[in-house]
Amino acid sequence: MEASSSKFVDQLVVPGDVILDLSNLSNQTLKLGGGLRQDGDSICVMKAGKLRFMKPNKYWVESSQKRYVPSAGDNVLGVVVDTKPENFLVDIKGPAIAFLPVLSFEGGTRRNIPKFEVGTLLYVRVVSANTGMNPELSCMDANGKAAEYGILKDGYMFESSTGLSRALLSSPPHPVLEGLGKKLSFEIAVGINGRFWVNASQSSTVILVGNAIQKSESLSMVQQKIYLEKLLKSIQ
Amino acid sequence: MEQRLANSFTVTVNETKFIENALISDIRVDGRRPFDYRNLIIRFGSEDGSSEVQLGRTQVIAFVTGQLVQPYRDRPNEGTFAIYTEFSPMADPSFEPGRPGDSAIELGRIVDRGLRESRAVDTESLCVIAGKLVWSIRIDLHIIDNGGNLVDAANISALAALSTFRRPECTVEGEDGQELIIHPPDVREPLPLIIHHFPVAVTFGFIGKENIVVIDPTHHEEAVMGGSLTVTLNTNGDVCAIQKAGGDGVLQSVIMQCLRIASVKAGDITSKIKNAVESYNTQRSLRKIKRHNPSSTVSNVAKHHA
Amino acid sequence: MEFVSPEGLRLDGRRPMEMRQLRAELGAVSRADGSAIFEMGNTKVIAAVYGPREVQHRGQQLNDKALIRCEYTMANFSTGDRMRRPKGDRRSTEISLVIRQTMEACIMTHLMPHSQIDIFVQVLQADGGTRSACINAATLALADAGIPMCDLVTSCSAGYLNTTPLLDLNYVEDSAGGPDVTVGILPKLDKVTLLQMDAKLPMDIFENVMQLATEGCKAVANYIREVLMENTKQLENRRGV
Amino acid sequence: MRGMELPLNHTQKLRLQKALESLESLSSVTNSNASVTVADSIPVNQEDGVLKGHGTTELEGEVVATVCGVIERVNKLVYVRTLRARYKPEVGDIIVGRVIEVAPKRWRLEINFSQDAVLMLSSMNLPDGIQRRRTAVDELNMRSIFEEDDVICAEVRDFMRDGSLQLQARSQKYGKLERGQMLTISPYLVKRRKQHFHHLEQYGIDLILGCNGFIWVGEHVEIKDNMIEDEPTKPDSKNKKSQISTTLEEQEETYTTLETRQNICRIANAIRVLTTLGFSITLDVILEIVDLSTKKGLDIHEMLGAEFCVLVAEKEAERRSVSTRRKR
Repeated sequence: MEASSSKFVDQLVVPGDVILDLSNLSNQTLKLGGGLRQDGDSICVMKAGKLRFMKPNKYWVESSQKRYVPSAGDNVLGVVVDTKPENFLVDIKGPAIAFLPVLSFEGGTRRNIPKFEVGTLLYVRVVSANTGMNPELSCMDANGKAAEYGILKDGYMFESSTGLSRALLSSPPHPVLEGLGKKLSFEIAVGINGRFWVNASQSSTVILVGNAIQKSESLSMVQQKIYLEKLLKSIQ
Repeated sequence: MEQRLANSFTVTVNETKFIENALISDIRVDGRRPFDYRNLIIRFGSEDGSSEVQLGRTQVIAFVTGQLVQPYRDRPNEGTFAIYTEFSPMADPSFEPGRPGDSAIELGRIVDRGLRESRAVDTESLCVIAGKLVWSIRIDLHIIDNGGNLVDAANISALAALSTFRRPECTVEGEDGQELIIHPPDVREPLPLIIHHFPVAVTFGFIGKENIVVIDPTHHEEAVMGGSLTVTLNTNGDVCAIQKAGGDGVLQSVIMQCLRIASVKAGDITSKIKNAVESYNTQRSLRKIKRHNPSSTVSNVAKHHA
Repeated sequence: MEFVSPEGLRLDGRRPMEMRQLRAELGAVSRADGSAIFEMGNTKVIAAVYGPREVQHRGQQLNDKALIRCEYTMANFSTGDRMRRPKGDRRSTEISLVIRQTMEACIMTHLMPHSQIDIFVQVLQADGGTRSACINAATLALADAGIPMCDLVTSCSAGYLNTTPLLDLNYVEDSAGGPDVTVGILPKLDKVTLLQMDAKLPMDIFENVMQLATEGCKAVANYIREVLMENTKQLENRRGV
Repeated sequence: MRGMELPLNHTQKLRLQKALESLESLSSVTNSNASVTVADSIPVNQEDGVLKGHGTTELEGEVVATVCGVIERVNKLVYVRTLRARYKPEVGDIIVGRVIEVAPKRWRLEINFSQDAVLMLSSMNLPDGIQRRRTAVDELNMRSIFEEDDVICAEVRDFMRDGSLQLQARSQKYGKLERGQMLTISPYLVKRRKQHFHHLEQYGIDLILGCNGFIWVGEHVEIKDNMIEDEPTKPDSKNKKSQISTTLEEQEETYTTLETRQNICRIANAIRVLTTLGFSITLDVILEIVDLSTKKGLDIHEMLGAEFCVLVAEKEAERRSVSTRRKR
């Protein structure tokens, strides 16, 4: 039997659903992602969302939340809430405040520690996220380069959900974002933790883009298209 | 410490700067102009005297109840009137359970001052037996969701609930005039309160170094603003209460400008409340007629009183 | 009741636009970093300021500015009927909040991060205008404590009785149920930071009453400035070289 | 008058008034124009380019005072020197403080500043006087050096990044103060000088005028330059021995004679009188007042009375007028 046999794939699942019965499976290893749990011979769902499957054997539940569960490798938008001698304390909407070591910057030494006031917005990478520990962040990519990480100046940070953030980052690109991008010039940074930052030369553009994206979350694909057309007309 | 940091809400530097800069070009983050009010929705509960107000993302529930009590000794023929506020911790992570915080008390005082000290509700008509029994009206304001500008929402909610509240009719009988009969609502139609005028609160925020004025600030704007001004006024052009509790200073001319803008907004809001109340009342009387249809005699009474 | 006689005199013999006698004294509490007694007629208020000092509850510490706290109390003997008041009732909580926010507007809190400033005000005698007197006393106490402020805050109230705007209401006038406007200004900037009003008043009359109260504030400001100046000179003269 | 709760009789009142008036006339010329209160504008020549120092801010193009005090100008710098205020530390100040907390690797001290000052274990000399890394054992023994409520003397080292204050005590003259009393006065009465430690030989007393307004008056302690520092080869055994053996001697040593105690009180009271009058505290003035009290044959407790207070005021007026005449 093939691993993708679960009839729930790409369907909505709720906690308690049994998606696979291991006893029916031939000897095969499964990789379970977030929201799934093995209970004896069955694989159970722990949170509501869409069940996703990736060949050959990965299963996970994708859901949209306001809060973010940190996981290593994610790119997030964080807000500095305090400065300690060793770490910046950064809010990433997770269950615990994340630590950004003061030396985790490209070429960071004791001598050139950046000065961040409270409320500074940062684009950072989650380096480690273990239970029972505060997640650790970094402003460098894996090669120790600054890449795109660091301070985001000006612009405005909008709150969204993790689902919307994922949609914005997905390919093919989010239709609203793509449509707006063709008409207007603006910068956008999306954190997978349900935050996105927009900057443009005009405040009105920022507001328009931000609100359009926020609004698009509750619309279906067709509605999004209609909404986008209307919006683009109103700009002209 | 960390606990507090996690619960409190930090406004980013970007947001602070952006809100200020956008205001210079006359636009706000939610797309409003500085003097646009957010969308106001007034709903009523199934019972008389309860209302639910939604102002943008702010939600407030008001519930009015009446009770017969002994009057205060210095005011023997006036009913009493009290406002209680409840800031549910569910509305905002910064609201703590237990004792009401400073902002809860301030909100209660502003609404109280606007409604009570301007004598919006006729308390003398609430007297049943002078010196012995009066109606005590209590308004409970529950903040359900904090999206900014709680004062205005609470005030509107209180007004809406007061205008739909009805108390059972009481008559005094007996030889000595001391015997009290409370008529059940299905015998005699309960009486609404006498409301002289509608004191509507309108709040302004002052943002940035130049103290740019915005009406009806959102939660984000509240976190950024240097001061606020709440003006309570009615459609007759009377100022009923003002609260500007410290914060950034503004010129007197700005205050007067705010008053004039507020009086226009108060007119809009009053008519919105009145329309909502009216449609509630029509629905209510329709419901009454339906309910009492089987027995024709009672329905006559109800019609007579309605 | 007649609050203004046909001759244009008020119950206590003042003219409508006349303020009561002001008296201020610095350094009333020896242990405090700054303190003052402020009197407006028979209203008497004492204020003491402690700080900037180490924050008492670590959790409240602010990283970018000083924490300001304020406690307003009314002595049991301050009013005619002597009674025990419950501590922290709604009125005094609100006044504490108002005083705190008003003083916060002028204290340069960003210069003293991680610290705390406590302002205690107590009404010793209440004869109307206690809120104003408290703010004036707090300003003096803060200045005495050498806490940097961008401006003084001074306050005064005004009312409207018998179709006459009256400055600086006393208790009898205050409890007549007429409108009562309390204004607090930053005199140098000529800006209003505190404005409270209750009861009903048409808008154009309100403007006049507010104007009157503002004038009162300015008079208070002049007096407070004189007191501070004299005190500063005296301290410097005595100190010597 | 501030802090004057003395029962003065009529003549005393007049005498005091006269003395204070003469003081005023002596200094009024220079400082009457320089005094400012909160929100007073400070006249400056904008073209020269002004540096705005403490106690000033800019408002609508004007330089404005934010505190009450006296305008001081140093070249382009304009600042307001506050009078009554909490202590404003400067690097190198000598201060007296009280330990309020023993924390990991550090002591927290109350020094009349807007925050508690920090004295790191690493920035003070260990009792054995050796320069070495601080070990965990040292950390555990911190209470044997200073505990809560000890009065100590130290020097301001620098400000840390978050604005808190670091102290150091890297010399034998700093450290715990014992057998004496600490007075708290307003810091503006203590002037920064070269010398803040004074040994009053005739009284056998140490006087430390802390810049933060904490003043120590105590029995004189001979500063023993630790011998071990010179012979770092055999430190431990000797040190331990000496510690044990000193306990008995120490008991004898710690006995303060009645005379010394009286001297401590007399000097402390002299300082008290001066502070009630708001006169600045210097060694000369203190000694003069002490002399005055002994000359008049006053008991220590009488020094706080009304009569002596008036005398001190008169004496000070006389002294200042003499010194100004001399200058002219």
